[in-house]
Amino acid sequence: MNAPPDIAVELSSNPAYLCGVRELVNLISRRVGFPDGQASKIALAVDEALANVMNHGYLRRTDGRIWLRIYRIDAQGAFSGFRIIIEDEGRQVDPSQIKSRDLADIRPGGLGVHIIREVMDTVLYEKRESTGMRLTMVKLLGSDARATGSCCTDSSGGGCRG
Amino acid sequence: MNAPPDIAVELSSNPAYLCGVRELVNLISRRVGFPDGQASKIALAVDEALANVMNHGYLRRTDGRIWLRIYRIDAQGAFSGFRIIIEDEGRQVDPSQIKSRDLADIRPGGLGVHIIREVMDTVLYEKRESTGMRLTMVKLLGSDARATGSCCTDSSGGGCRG
Amino acid sequence: MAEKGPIVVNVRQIDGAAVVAPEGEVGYHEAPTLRQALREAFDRKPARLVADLSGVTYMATPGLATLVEALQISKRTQTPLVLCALSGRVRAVFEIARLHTVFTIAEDLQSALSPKA
Amino acid sequence: MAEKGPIVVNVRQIDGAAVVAPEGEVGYHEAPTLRQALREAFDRKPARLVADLSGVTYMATPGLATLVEALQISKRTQTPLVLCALSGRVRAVFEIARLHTVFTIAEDLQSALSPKA
Ligand SMILES: Nc1ncnc2c1ncn2[C@@H]1O[C@H](COP(=O)(O)OP(=O)(O)O)[C@@H](O)[C@H]1O
Ligand SMILES: Nc1ncnc2c1ncn2[C@@H]1O[C@H](COP(=O)(O)OP(=O)(O)O)[C@@H](O)[C@H]1O
Repeated sequence: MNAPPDIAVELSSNPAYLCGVRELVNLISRRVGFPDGQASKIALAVDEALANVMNHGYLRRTDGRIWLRIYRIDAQGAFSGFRIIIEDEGRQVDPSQIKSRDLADIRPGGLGVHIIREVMDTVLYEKRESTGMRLTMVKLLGSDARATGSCCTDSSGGGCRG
Repeated sequence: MNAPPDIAVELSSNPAYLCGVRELVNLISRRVGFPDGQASKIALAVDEALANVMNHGYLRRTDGRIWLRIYRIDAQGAFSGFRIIIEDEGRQVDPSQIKSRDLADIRPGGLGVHIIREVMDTVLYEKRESTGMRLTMVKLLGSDARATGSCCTDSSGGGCRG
Repeated sequence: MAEKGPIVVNVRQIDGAAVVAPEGEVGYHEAPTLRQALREAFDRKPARLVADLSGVTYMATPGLATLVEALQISKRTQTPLVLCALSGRVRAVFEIARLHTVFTIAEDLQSALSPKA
Repeated sequence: MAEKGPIVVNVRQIDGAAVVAPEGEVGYHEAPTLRQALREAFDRKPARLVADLSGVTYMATPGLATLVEALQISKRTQTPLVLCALSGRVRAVFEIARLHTVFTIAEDLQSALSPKA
């Protein structure tokens, strides 16, 4: 985890950059070996996560900073997936508050987190020690199930299951 | 110049990432206000500059680090262009060695730097204090002339005109 | 109040149906414009409302949420809502969100306008 | 020795002309494969060599450089070289590099094969 990321993007919390970052994530995911369909899903999930930081973390201020880091996961020398980390310096919320909504309940809102969990194998929201939030997502090659793993612990040790 | 960049990308010197970064630069350039044609040219120039770092700076090693930073230039409150900085920790070369070739002389090689100069308004190669090179490029909105401004000074004060 | 993004939403009337056709990327900034166009279209009490998504290049969740809201208005006002002409990319977003079964989705505008849809 | 990238180069013979058609992105990794295909095509002494670029999605300078080299072989061997079917994006790269005037460029394969080109 202390190795440098394969690729990292630092952006201001300006929605104008979402589309470019989405395409970067999409193309890079393809290049390293994700099938096209999975690559678009990964890009969509990252897009939603970044939009959430802009909207909920920075309350739509455009001068906040966001860090996106992508690490290759290699197993037995072969590419096996991505670990994607998004950090901000915005408002801290209790990770248990970040929940996807029940789909039976048809109403707007809560779709972003739902999509992130559908796409990723692991989704972990944490408060950063200092300020802001950290979202760690793992997407394994070939997996197409929704996130099941552990979820939502914060650095202070509290935890929950989404 | 000490303000954080609007968007920054850190990547390893792996050509697999070129295509994603190119598209990021292309889309972001459009979103901030460059016409489509100029946006593709900016993306092409950045692509060539990154490929040069991989090929000449890191001699095609894929584990080097490259930093790309993009700053908006605003004049009288309106967006007027980009300052784009690329830094590496690779081989240092005398900036005067980085030259575009004479087009009358039809042969392969030297096209990348030529394209960078065609596209950008200012192109400056420098040795970084510590290790590696720094390339600073300015592209102004609406300009479509080739780079004319000062070029190729290194930090030790030497200079040249390409 | 959400600022409105630079999105074009074409609204037409075809045989008593209101056809609302947004163009481009429908994200956080653009969704309010689509939302307003949909609300105004419902207000005119059409026989059905067709959201023609053929011009949508990208749909993020605020766009989805806007369509979910339109579905609620549709149920409340008993005005059938039909989505049509989703690109592969847009359809994928509906599928990931598991919303493709909740909406009536037609292949193209023609079938969206036919009484069977 | 440059490693070869994953690029497909289709080579056909049409009426004595060799048609070399690379597909995809022609960058640093892919250029050597194109270079070899062009050299082999020249070796078979065709009446003309057509580089059909219709399948090229992106051309970076190593691709350009390879074509410049082909132009030199073309001059040396007196084998006409015609490029054809450049997409807007690929054409732009030639124009930025000011190479569009150096090559014979035809609209499509048909006109590239016609004796006038
Ligand atoms: N990065 C974040 N920082 C703070 N709160 C967040 C963040 N991401 C999500 N949330 C919270 O989780 C909720 C659900 O998010 P989401 O599913 O994207 O729906 P929406 O953004 O439409 O409300 C948000 O309303 C917000 O309260
Ligand atoms: N980032 C860099 N670090 C070191 N040398 C460089 C760099 N960029 C360019 N050069 C030098 O400038 C020359 C011209 O570069 P370029 O125009 O891209 O052509 P090519 O890469 O085909 O040689 C290179 O051959 C190299 O010697």
